[in-house]
Amino acid sequence: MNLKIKYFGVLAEITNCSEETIAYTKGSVSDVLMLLFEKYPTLKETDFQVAQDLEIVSKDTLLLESEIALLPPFSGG
Amino acid sequence: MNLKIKYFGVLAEITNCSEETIAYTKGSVSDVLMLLFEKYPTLKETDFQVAQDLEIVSKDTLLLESEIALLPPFSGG
Amino acid sequence: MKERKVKNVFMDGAISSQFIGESIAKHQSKTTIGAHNIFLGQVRADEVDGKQISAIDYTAHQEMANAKFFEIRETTFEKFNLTCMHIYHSLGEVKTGEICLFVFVSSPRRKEVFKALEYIVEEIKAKVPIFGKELFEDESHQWKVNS
Amino acid sequence: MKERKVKNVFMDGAISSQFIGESIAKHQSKTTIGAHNIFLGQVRADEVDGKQISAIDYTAHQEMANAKFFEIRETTFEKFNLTCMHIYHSLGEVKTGEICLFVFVSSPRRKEVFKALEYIVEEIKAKVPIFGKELFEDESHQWKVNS
Repeated sequence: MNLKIKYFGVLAEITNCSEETIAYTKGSVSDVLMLLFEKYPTLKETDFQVAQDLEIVSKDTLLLESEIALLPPFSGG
Repeated sequence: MNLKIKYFGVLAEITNCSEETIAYTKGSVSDVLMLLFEKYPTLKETDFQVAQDLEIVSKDTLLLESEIALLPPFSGG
Repeated sequence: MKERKVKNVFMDGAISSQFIGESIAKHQSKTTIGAHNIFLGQVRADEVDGKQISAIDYTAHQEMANAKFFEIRETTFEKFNLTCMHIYHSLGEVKTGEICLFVFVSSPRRKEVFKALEYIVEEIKAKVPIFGKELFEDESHQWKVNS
Repeated sequence: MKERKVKNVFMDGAISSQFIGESIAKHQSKTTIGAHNIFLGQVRADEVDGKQISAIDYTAHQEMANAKFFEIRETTFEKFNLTCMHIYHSLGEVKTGEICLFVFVSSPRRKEVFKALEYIVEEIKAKVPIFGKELFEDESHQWKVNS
């Protein structure tokens, strides 16, 4: 199965990418993060949250959707 | 000595006058009010404050200035 | 930014939306400002005993009112970290739907503007000798009482 | 007055003072309104390590952001007695001194607008995925962090 990952703000800068698709087997948010930390070591030291289906989810949430978003701290307004 | 009295809002309506001058001998705000209550009995049942030198004063304040203002409840804004 | 003299806060008739827009525009050169907060009082078409208010005719003890506005201004600058503050109030007739009070505060940070604006508006309602005569469509009237 | 569908809150670039003035004008036909309260976020020319910010470039997870704005809108209407509410946020580059956030609430009575406006602004800062890239005059940048 394929998972689409969207990066925002400073995360898109770190990964040099705003959106990518990776192959993954079923699992939780933290399983995917392990893959991403290998690919982008700097991510590990960066503060961010993960959103699935337009809602912030915890690291042990099971991935249900085919898309997640990695969001750095909000700075609107 | 002469005292100038200014009436505002509903008070100007009750007295049918926005400003008048009365003769008075030294005394406090309440001394003047007694004169005014005789002249305008409706004033007695009306809620108002007295200002002297642009400040609200209590009824037992001595009259120092040659002018006072009778102010109904404020309703700005 | 702070002005130490009594200013005339009163404007003849309603305060236009264009005037408000232009006041905002004037602040765009002040680049230490991060937050503006604006309060606008608008005349409501309240119904009283089946009759509708069509306008409010404002009068004031102008000299005392301007002195009170000045006191409120000074106290607000002491209490809150503001970059600037503007207050305008109508005199004379203001129709329903039109604006009779415009309070505008600006600060580097948002927390200050919220506290300052509410403080100013409550002080104006409580301390400034302004009197509103509510005019009905049949030319009768009643005197406004703040709640 | 309440709209039950997700709207697009974003505007390209700065929010003009003229647009704000026109929004105010549109409310003058709503004669149950007695009080408006407006918050404006303006881009500050902060200095960081001797360099001055010249603009903020805003991006957002737009779909999620609009959904969050909608949630905030619905919750605010439940909590406070408002006649109407409008929220606009910039996307893209907004120069220092220009306006990037415009929140506008109206109610018959003033107490409600003060509480509602502060609530909305704090909710936006905390819950809406918008990201500000602070651009310096030498073309370097840093990522904005809300305080």
